[in-house]
Amino acid sequence: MIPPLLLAILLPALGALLPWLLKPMRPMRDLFNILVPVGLIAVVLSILPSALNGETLEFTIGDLGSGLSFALALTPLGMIYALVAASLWILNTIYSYGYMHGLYGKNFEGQERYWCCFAMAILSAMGIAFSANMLTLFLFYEVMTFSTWPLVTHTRKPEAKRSGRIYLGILVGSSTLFMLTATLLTWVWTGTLDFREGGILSGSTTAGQAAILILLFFFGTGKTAIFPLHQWLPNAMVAPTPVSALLHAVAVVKAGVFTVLKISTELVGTSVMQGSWGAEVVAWFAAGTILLTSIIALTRPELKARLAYSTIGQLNYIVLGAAVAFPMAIEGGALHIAMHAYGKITLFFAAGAIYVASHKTRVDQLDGIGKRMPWTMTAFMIGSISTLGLPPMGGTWSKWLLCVGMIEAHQWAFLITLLLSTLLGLGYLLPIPIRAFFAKEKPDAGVTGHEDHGEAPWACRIPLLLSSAACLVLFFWPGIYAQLAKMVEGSTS
Amino acid sequence: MSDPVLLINVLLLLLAIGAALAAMWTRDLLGAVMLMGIYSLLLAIEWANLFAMDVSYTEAAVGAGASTILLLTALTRTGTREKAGPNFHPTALLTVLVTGAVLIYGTSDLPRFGDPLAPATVHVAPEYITQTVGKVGATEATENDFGDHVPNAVTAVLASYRGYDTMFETAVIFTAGVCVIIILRPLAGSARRRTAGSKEDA
Amino acid sequence: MSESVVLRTIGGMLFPYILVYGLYVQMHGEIGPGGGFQAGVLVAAAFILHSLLFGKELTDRLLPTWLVDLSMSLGVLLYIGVGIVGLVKGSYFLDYSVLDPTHPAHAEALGMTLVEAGVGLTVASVILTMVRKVNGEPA
Amino acid sequence: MNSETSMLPVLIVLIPLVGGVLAPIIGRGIFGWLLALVTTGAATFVSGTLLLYIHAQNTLTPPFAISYPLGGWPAPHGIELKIDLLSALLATLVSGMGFMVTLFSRQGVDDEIPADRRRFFWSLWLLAITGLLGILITGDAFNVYVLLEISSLTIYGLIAMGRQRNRQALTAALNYLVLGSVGASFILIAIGLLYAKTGTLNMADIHAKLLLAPVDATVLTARAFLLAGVALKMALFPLHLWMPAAYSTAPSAVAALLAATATKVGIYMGMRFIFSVFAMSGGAALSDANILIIGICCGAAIIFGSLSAARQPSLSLLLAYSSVAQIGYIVVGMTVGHIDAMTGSILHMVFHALIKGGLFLCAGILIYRLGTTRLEDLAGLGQRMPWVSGAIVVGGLGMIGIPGTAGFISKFYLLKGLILSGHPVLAGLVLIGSVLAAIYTWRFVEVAYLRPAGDTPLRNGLPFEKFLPVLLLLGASIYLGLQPGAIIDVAHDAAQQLLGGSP
Amino acid sequence: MSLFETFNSIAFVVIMMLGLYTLIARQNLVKKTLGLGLFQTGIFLMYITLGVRDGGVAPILQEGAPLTYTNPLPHVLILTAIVVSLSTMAVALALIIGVREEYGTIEADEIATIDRADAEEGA
Repeated sequence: MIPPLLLAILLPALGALLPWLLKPMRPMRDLFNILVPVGLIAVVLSILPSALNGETLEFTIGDLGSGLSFALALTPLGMIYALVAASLWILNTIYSYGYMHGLYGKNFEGQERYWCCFAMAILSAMGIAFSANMLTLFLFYEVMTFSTWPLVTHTRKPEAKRSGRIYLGILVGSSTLFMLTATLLTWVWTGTLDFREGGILSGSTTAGQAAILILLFFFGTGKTAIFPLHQWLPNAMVAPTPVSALLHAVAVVKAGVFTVLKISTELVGTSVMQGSWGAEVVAWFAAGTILLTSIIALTRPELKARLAYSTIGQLNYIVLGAAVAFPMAIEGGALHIAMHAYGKITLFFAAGAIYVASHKTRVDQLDGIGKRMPWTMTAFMIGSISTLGLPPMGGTWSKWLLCVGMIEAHQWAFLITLLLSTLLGLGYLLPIPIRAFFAKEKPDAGVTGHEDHGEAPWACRIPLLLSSAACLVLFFWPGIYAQLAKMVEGSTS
Repeated sequence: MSDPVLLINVLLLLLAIGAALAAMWTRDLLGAVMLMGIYSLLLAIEWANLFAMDVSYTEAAVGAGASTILLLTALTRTGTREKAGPNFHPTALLTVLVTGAVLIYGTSDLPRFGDPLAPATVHVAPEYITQTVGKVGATEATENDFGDHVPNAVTAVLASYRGYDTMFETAVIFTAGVCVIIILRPLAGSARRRTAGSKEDA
Repeated sequence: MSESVVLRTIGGMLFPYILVYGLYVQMHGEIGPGGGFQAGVLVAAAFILHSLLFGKELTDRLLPTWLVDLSMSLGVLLYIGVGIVGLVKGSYFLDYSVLDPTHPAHAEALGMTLVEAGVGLTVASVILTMVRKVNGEPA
Repeated sequence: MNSETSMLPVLIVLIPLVGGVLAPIIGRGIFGWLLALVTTGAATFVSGTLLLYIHAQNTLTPPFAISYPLGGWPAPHGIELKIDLLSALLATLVSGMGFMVTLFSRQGVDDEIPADRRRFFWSLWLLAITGLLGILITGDAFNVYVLLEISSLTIYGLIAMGRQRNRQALTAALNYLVLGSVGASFILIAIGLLYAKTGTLNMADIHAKLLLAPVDATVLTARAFLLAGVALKMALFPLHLWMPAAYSTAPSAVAALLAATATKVGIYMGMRFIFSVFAMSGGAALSDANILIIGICCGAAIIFGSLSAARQPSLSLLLAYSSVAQIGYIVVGMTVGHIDAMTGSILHMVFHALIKGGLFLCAGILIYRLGTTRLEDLAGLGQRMPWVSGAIVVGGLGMIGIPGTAGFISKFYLLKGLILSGHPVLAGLVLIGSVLAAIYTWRFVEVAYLRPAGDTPLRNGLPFEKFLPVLLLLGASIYLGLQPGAIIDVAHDAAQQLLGGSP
Repeated sequence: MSLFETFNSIAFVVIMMLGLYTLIARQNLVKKTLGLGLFQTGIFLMYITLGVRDGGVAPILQEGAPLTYTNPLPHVLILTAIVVSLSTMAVALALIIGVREEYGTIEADEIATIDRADAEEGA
């Protein structure tokens, strides 16, 4: 009997191999492309009860001697991330069929690479979610970086190449120069790298050392796209939309914010975080990033770019929560991982669906498109409301908790930042669906050749309907996620 | 150390250095090779003067003999003139000066020439000369390892005490042979080629 | 191939003596200066002289290339072989004293003679080969 | 030591030596390859056995080292073989790599070496391995010099065989010969000076005598000359000039063998002499001034090597320059003389040998199938040779040192040691080096995966026994990246022995 | 007297440096080889000098007479070193001949220019 934690990593590994092994028999392969994610969800759900009971399953992959090891362990926070990743993987897979087949045909070029890297990304997401120590986390963090590069550069156009360079440059550079250094210093100063409730720094490092570590860790996690490391994310928009969805909702960016939450709660420890000037600096950077990107988003005509900048802002809500590190803020951040994921993936699915159906990419082209694509635009509406954190969508709760956390910490400036960014969000997101439904369609706006288009293919529509439904459901029954987030908070205080 | 030995020593070395200087100076490779041969002969005498008989033999056989023959043969295929060029080479001079200075500094603490108490003379060498090393785990000390069959201490050290070195020395020369075989292509009608070579060099 | 009759006659007379002297240096190694290496060079020199005077063809018939190549290896093998005897006799590698358990000291001398012979064989054949190859003769 | 294992030490060198001498006689046709395969395999087995034995003994009664008096003459009068953990580990590595590359290179040799030379080629091949192994296990300073010359001469010859493909091989070999001989002569001078001060050639004995005598001009000069000579041999910046040309023009099999073993042995000599011969009482082997100088050289090697690797026109040259940088890592770790740094640099020696060996084998496959390794001819290699280019990427990740590959483990220990011994700057250089490594690796990746496939015709298929060693080596680098416990253990003990100062 | 006694040290340094200088300064490959050889003979002189002992005679033992002998060990080492230098020179000459065949010259600088030209045309 394979331990479930290991299984959660082996299944995606299988999913990464099968595309190559089943190359000759595509029907079989497509079947497994669906079956493997389903299996993964089953596995993750099977661990869910023990997570809710606060049990910690553990499994050691490899022992490095002198107290170091590659090991897996189950924690509530990890459970949130794993659940999000697993549940959205299946949606994203279905969507990929609709999108890629819709655009590049049934037998699109480099599909083995596409599916393989996709699975690898999920594999590393699982690894990050269940990593028992900083070393393991770093391992899967890097695996994720390298395994998503081929997705970003999938089109192999010059601009894809350029974005690929920026992507690798920022992510590898920051992680190697800062995160690795911080990991080493932690090991040298504390003698361990294992995640522990309440952190491992308290007592064994001076305030100065702690501050340095916090700075190195937070700015070493380039995947949170905190300013000035945010450039890779808008650039990565050259990738096909399912990949953007994967990057911005499911795996990559969530890996970043998950990492900082993990570090703040179980490596540095909230008690140390709250007192440290390092955390203060990070928080201010995060707040700055939120405002900056919200403003940039307003000015961006391309839909995907706008979504990308909104993502950066949303991510830094979580970074802010992790940096402030008051119980409510942490809980809100943890919850926001899930809530933002469902909201944002809906938006990307919608954007992709619009592109497949009408080849429209700019916001100003979308006037009145709601009549042609009612399903898609409804979903878009739901997604944007949830992303903004307004009732009656799931995003409300996480946003609310974050605000409470700021109040708890008496960080009025940050509270105002959150509210202000919400207002800006109203400005750059909501108009799109509203104009789509109520504005009149411009005759010349459309892309020639796709004037009278209908809805996107079902393979595109079903996932985005499901995800938008999730946003709605999560408002009324935040259930499991809320419970897990609560446990995360409980473990901190 | 007796004066005549020292005097001869100095004279020989001066002559040798002169020969070497000339050999390095000239641009005529044939001449250079010849001068190196003379230099080797002088060294051979110097070795004999310093009581290194085997080295003297070898120097005569190799330095003056084998390597000269090799060089001359090689010159017939490479040409015997060296291209004219500047004799002064700053980087070379710098390197040489630095290295030389370090070496001189290093030799400043060497034991005196012929010092009977020098470590090299008192530590390992005596047992080589009396040939009373004795095998590993030998119960009683032998009065002579070779039963006086091997009066030449050099051969004793060469072939027995440090026989492992000599085995690899043989392997080295073997290696060199194989290298020469593997590198050099046989060329058709070498005689004709040789004359042609010397013609274009003249 | 030298044209001068005088040279060839004198050289022809000299040739065996050089060989014998080489052999002497080889054998005499234990007692006086000399040994395998010097002897090898002398022998090689003798054959080089021979080929200079009477032409390569004759020398090649005397010492075909395959033979020289073979003796190159054989010399080293002889050396190693003597060493291995010590190994198989349960002693250390290159321990000659086991060659003759009754008189270990004598055996030492015998072993040294043998390895010197190996050195001489290799050196002679290698130097001959070198000169031949550098001279551009086929392998 | 019990009687079964008693003859093993000398067998390590004896087997390949006999093979090398026999090769010209019996090595015609396929037999040369078989002979090389058998001998290297046997040598690997022997040294592996010794490694296990010594490790076991060392855990019982540290520090443990085998001493084997050749000819039955006790040291210091006779020459002794002295095998400790480091020697055994590297001997296993060298012979094992020799076996792998031999397994790889049958068609390669048929491809690149004219038929009438092959038996001599195999002879040189085995003699080179003999020399390298001999250096690793001997306990006698002068013996090191002789064996060094054997390995060097053979390597010159082997490199020169590249003239079939590229006449530059001859000049490369000649440059290496001149520089290498100067380096060896420097070592010879150093040994002479040491002999003058101590009257002995046995390393342990020299060390004992040096501890008694005061450190004077002669000893310092000896150390300077020794370091210079060794630096030439291990191609440490700025004395690396011979290396890239030699690696890129030599026959592919030879390049792989050199990259995997030769420089490592050079580094071993450095370690051995610094820590087992020159180490002052109290372990302080190098003065801060030395560390500063060597540290600067290593830093320059890392930065310069990686940067120029990113600018090379061909994969072979890229790999060669990356070796320059990697040697910087290893030497930096050894220099500071901290246990973790030493562990890291020993690990890096082993891992880099595996990874770089595998990569050069891939380059060999490219030469065998495409006839070139120039990057623009490799466009779209991802489609044309998915397996080979995949292997190259894996190797590249190993050189960057991303976690999960062996390269990460060694770098991790290296960094820890550098930080703990108070050299954060050097640690920073190592980190920057990894980023630069990512740059030059990605140059290949972009060429292979983002460019449309080129039209250079493939000359041959991909023979299994050519790809098998690549799989094994790079597979090992991944496996050791995830399960490094055992080898870390060995390397740590070896480092302890070395810093303890037992030759 | 003291000059006489330190003379050898100076002599071998001079010889080595003479060889080293030629090795670096001269472009002709054969000349470089000669320089290398000279450099090595300087080392030989150093070793032999180490073996010398006041009143010592050649280490060929004679019955009875209690003589002092010079140290045989350096002689042995130098015998080996001479062999090595001969081997090195032979290999070097072989390489030089090969270079001459391929490049038509044995001057290092000319060869370097030819190689650079090759690199430019991408051979």
